[in-house]
Amino acid sequence: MATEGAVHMVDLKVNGVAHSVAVPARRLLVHFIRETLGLRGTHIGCDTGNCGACSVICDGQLIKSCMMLAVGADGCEIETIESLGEGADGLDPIQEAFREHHGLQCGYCTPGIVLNAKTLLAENPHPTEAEIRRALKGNICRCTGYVNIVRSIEAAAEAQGSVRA
Amino acid sequence: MSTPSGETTYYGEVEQSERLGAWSGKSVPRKEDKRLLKGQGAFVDDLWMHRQGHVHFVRSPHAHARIISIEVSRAEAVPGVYATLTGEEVGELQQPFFQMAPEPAGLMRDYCMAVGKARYMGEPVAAVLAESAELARDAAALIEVVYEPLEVIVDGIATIERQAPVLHEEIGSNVAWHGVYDYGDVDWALEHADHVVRIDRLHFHRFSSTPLETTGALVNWDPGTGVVEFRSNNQMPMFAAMFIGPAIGLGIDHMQFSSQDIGGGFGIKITSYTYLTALALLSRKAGRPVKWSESRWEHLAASAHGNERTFLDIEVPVMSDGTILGFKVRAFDDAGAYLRYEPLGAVIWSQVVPGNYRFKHIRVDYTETLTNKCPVGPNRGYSRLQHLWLIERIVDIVAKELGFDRVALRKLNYVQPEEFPYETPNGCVYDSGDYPAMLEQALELIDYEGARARQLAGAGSGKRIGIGIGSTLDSGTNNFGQSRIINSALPFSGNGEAAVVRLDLYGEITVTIGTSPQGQGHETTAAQVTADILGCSPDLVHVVAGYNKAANTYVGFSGTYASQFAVTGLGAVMGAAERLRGEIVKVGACMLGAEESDIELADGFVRLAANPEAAIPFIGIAATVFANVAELPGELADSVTLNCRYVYRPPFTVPDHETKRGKLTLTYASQVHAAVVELDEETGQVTILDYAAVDECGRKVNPKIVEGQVHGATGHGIGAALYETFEYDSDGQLLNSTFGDYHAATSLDVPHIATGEVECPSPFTPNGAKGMGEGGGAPLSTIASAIEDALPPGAHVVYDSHNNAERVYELLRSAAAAGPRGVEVISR
Amino acid sequence: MLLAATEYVRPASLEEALAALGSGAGARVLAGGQTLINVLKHRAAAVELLVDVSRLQELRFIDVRADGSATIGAATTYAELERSAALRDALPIVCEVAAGTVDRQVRARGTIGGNACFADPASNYPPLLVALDASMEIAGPGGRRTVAAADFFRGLYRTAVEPGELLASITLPPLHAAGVGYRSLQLAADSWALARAVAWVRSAGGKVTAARVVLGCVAATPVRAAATEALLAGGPATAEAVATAAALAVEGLDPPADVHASSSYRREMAAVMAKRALLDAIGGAA
Amino acid sequence: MIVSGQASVPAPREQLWAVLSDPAALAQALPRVDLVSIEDGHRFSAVARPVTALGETSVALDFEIVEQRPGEYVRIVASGRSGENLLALSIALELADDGERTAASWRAEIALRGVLSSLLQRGIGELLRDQVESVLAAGAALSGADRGR
Repeated sequence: MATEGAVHMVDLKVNGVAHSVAVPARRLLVHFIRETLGLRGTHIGCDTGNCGACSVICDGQLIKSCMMLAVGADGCEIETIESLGEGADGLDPIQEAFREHHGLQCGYCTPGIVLNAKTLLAENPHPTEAEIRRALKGNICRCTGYVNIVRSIEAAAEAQGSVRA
Repeated sequence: MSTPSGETTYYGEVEQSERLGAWSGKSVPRKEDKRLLKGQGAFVDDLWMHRQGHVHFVRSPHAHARIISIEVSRAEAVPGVYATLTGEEVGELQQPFFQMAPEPAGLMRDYCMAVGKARYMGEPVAAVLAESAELARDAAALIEVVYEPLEVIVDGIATIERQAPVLHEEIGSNVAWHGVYDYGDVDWALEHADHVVRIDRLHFHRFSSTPLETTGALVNWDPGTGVVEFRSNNQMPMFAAMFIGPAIGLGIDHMQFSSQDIGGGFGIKITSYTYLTALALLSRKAGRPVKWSESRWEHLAASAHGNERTFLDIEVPVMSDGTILGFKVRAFDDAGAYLRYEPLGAVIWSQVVPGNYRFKHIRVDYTETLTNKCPVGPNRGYSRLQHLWLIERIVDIVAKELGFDRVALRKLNYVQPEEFPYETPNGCVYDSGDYPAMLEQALELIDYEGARARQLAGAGSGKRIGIGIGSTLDSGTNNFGQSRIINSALPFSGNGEAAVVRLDLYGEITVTIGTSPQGQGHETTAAQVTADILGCSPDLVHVVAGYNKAANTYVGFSGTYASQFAVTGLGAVMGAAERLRGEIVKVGACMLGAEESDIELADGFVRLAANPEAAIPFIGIAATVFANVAELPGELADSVTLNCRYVYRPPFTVPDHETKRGKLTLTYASQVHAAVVELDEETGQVTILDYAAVDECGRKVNPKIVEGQVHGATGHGIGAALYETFEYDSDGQLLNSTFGDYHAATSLDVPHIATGEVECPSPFTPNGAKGMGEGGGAPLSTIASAIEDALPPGAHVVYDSHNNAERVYELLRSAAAAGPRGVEVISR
Repeated sequence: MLLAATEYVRPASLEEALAALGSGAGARVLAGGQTLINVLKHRAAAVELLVDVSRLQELRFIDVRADGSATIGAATTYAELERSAALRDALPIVCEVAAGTVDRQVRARGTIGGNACFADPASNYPPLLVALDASMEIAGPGGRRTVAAADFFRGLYRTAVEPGELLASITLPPLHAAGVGYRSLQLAADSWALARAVAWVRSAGGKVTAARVVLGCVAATPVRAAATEALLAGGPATAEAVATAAALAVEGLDPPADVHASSSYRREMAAVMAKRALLDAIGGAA
Repeated sequence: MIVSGQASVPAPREQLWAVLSDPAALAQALPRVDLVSIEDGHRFSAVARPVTALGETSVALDFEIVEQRPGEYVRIVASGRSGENLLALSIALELADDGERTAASWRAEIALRGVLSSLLQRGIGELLRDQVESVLAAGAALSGADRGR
């Protein structure tokens, strides 16, 4: 019962950095990211895949890293919140919009929500409020009532648009 | 009739700082945000210590059972398991936690794990410490616990009947507290009223604001120094210390508490001291740091729930012009299995006895009871939202039964703007407000007239439109003396908070506070007021993140809870900043060879008001005092430290135990909400079409942060009103122990919230601000009000604070059934 | 939450996958994992060997034929279904149901085959597959066999897929002129379904020529509302007729109760959903 | 939770009853039983491993036949443990002749305690029904075997 089971070599890229690590089959991707790689921006808020605090981008798609085994991510490209913004201090435009519009309070759900917004705007550069709310459904926030999160994403979309124009 | 108290009706206005303005009142972006947005926040699960072990708790699957035996040998034999801890050991190692209840409930023997008996499903009965969290859980499955199941009681009222199983033999019954709050003369009012409206039963349900970060801690009992370090997300560390210290024989000086970022608290993280105690014992036993992160099911089943309260036999005297004289009610508050912050809830509600109304005659026969359910703890709007929900239900039901317009009835009975400061029947003083103006705004924001038109137009469409109104009071800055009302022997009164503002060697301005924020932006607002007072930009002010006892900046009440930071926290920061300013001016005047009255502080310089060219940067002042002090005259050097501590203390006196009267809170922020909902006649599903929240919290330090608090509290209330509830079956099993069945409101469930504001500065606070953030109660009454408005004639009153589709469906059907409606009117 | 120890293999082909599944009683298919991983986290069931088929191209395809029929690989994700233009033309309802499943993170990983194979009464696809008369192709050591969706769902969390087998693909017949309605009463938007009904209706000249009505959430498996179908067939395609027929759909049903809905409420709501689904279907029928 | 059902079992009543009231035989009839220890004529322990699409759920069970009327009635109580969850079951089976077959009607009270009581609240009744039906089927097979002797 207390055995870890055989370990598997996992080769994957996280935020552009290649890793080749041996992990037990039972290890969830979120624990691999947080504990094995020490990237603490990906959070855990529930144990049923409802809250989305552990959301990361896997091969371009937003997923919940608590609903995937680390071994299952072998060969994948993962992006976590640590990949956004230049260096240790820089904020990317989406992060700027959240700061500007008070789109976060305790900040626990924030990394997942920012990555959600990033993938949403990549797929749909000019989402309506309804589209933003549908996209956010898998990310629970207990602080903001979502109002300023929606506002921040709308602002980020506008900013993006003006850059394009 | 109410006898006016002999005391002065209020504290008298306090002197308010004239320096605030350049930065206070502006929505400056938050200092906290960069690190949080980049995933650089330091939450408790991000912490790590050398040699740490991971903890897994074995929990009782039974709601009520005697523990016959616990066999840990198989678990301890697993390689990588460091130690185990059982309730039996805890019974030896821990003194029962201090109880705030008077006897007999005060005799309760509460421990950090079940000792002898488990009293709610999920109560910890044993713990395993192992090299990995996975291994700890694996080993926990090898622990054999033999239980003898006992009869379970989950009904908060039936539990006090003679035949009910007693949870705590030492108490002898399941009554946690009982008392009668009797103000004015309700019997006289009921006799002389033109109408008496009687409501059989109203029920306020169990729920929790469920912070997204669960409880956790990294605890290390240092064998060398005997100091126990608690790095946790507890949100009221000094309160926790008062419980932990005596329980395990530690002086406050041997407990070090700290936290940086906390992923939401809402009160639920106040009572985590029981877990911190267990972790300390485990750390001492294993001689290692121990780390614990609660799983979501553990959090839902066994952290803390909000208070569930049932109101019986409500009688409301009403005059023919609509004046409501007050009410009479029997309240039963279900505290769950243990009293971990209770029975404070049995008095906290009385901060807002008449709600926003001029009710003069009120009698509340209040009983707090014990059941085989998760212990309750403070939850956003703690103990007041239940009572305020009752009051708003009363106003709506009176309007409907006696045919008054709900808006007009509220305006008639609201405390009027010119009546502030307003003394309530129990001697509390509402500092300021303008409820009619707030109601006007709220109705405008939902287009009240348009909604009424839609309501008529919608008839026969299968969709019924309803308009709801709810008002709430967010009483802030507690007078802990109110605890004497439930137990005259308690040694608590007043309130306060500490802050240190320092000018450091290279001119840095550093602020430390005794608070433990969970998203409220304290670093930002503290920097704003400090910048105003010291004449510099908030960017130059470094506010130390989180709580750290070692910073020596705390008082017994330190923490972040109960809507008080804007008053107590910022009051302390302002006081400390003023002291520092005084020292800077003194030193600057000396160095510039001028009078202190000639000095001004601006842009980080000390300069002559008359000649801004003659200026010394803060670094010049600091460097002189710290490293070049011989330059200063001795008496000046002896009188400055540039390290200024200040404790803000609100002007409270001790309330009276006998009459249950006194000033229980300093400020009264308020909210008026309005909503338009649509009911599906065939399914009972409720859809919110429009929602508005109008907030009044005195002078705002950072309007955006205030608006964020309004949004968040509203989101919690909407979630609780329609989706979030804790339900137990008769076996005491929690049926919502995952986020699958406890449906935390999502972005699709919380509608856009239109906000409005009215500003009525508090005359009682140094910055005119009021504590705020707990308007979470308003949506519960607003949505109940809207549902009732949408129901067909003859329907049963909306009797519960939680209305899921099935309950609304039953209410819709009750109209046709023409059965009892839960209400009657006696008119003379 | 933390999983119990388990083993994992990611086969390179369907053949290898079947070999792995045949290797022992404790082997289970892992596709998107959006249900299975939760089960493992709560240690509600144990799996000795997880056979990860999520990347098998043989199980990941959407093949829409000229006649409007389609075959969908079992490991096709909701996101892929949602985005398939060809499928949207031929069988729009399949895309719409995918688009309304839980949330985008789950849709990125969760698969239609996994949804069918877990056979949870609240799952989105089972009643739809029965209503559309889908055929389920099961691959096993002995080759492939096809089972009608109506016979596929055997009980709570039980399907026709035997140990050692896996669901390979799902084939949906052409809609032709049929209209389909899909209605769910949910705890909250895109959340737990409390009652669900799917209606497939073919009509001509204001008359219903054929109808299939299937209920979800009211029993261990999708329930075919035979009485409703019989009453509708050949009758007028009117709201009145639908209301009368829908009421029959729940006769004799004793749905499970939970904290969100009592048995009787579920039952009544199933009838309401049936009525609404039928009206949608008739409205949508060409 | 109370669950009940009827089944027409292809076995003579006496023989089916013999299986249901004999720990050794009953244990054999349980789905995927691992390990059995017979205490006495009334009590036995087993680890059942019912399999669903979710995987294999291992439940350690202690059974006791608490009540019986030869040929027609038997009541069995069981308490089980699966991981951190507990199970309490009491089932009464009533048998009546149905030509060559036996009409079995049963009524069970089942309580699940622990986190699964929430997760399985919609399913536990159905899961029990499945198990009872497979026990009756296996029981029929066994009594068929008896007949063969």
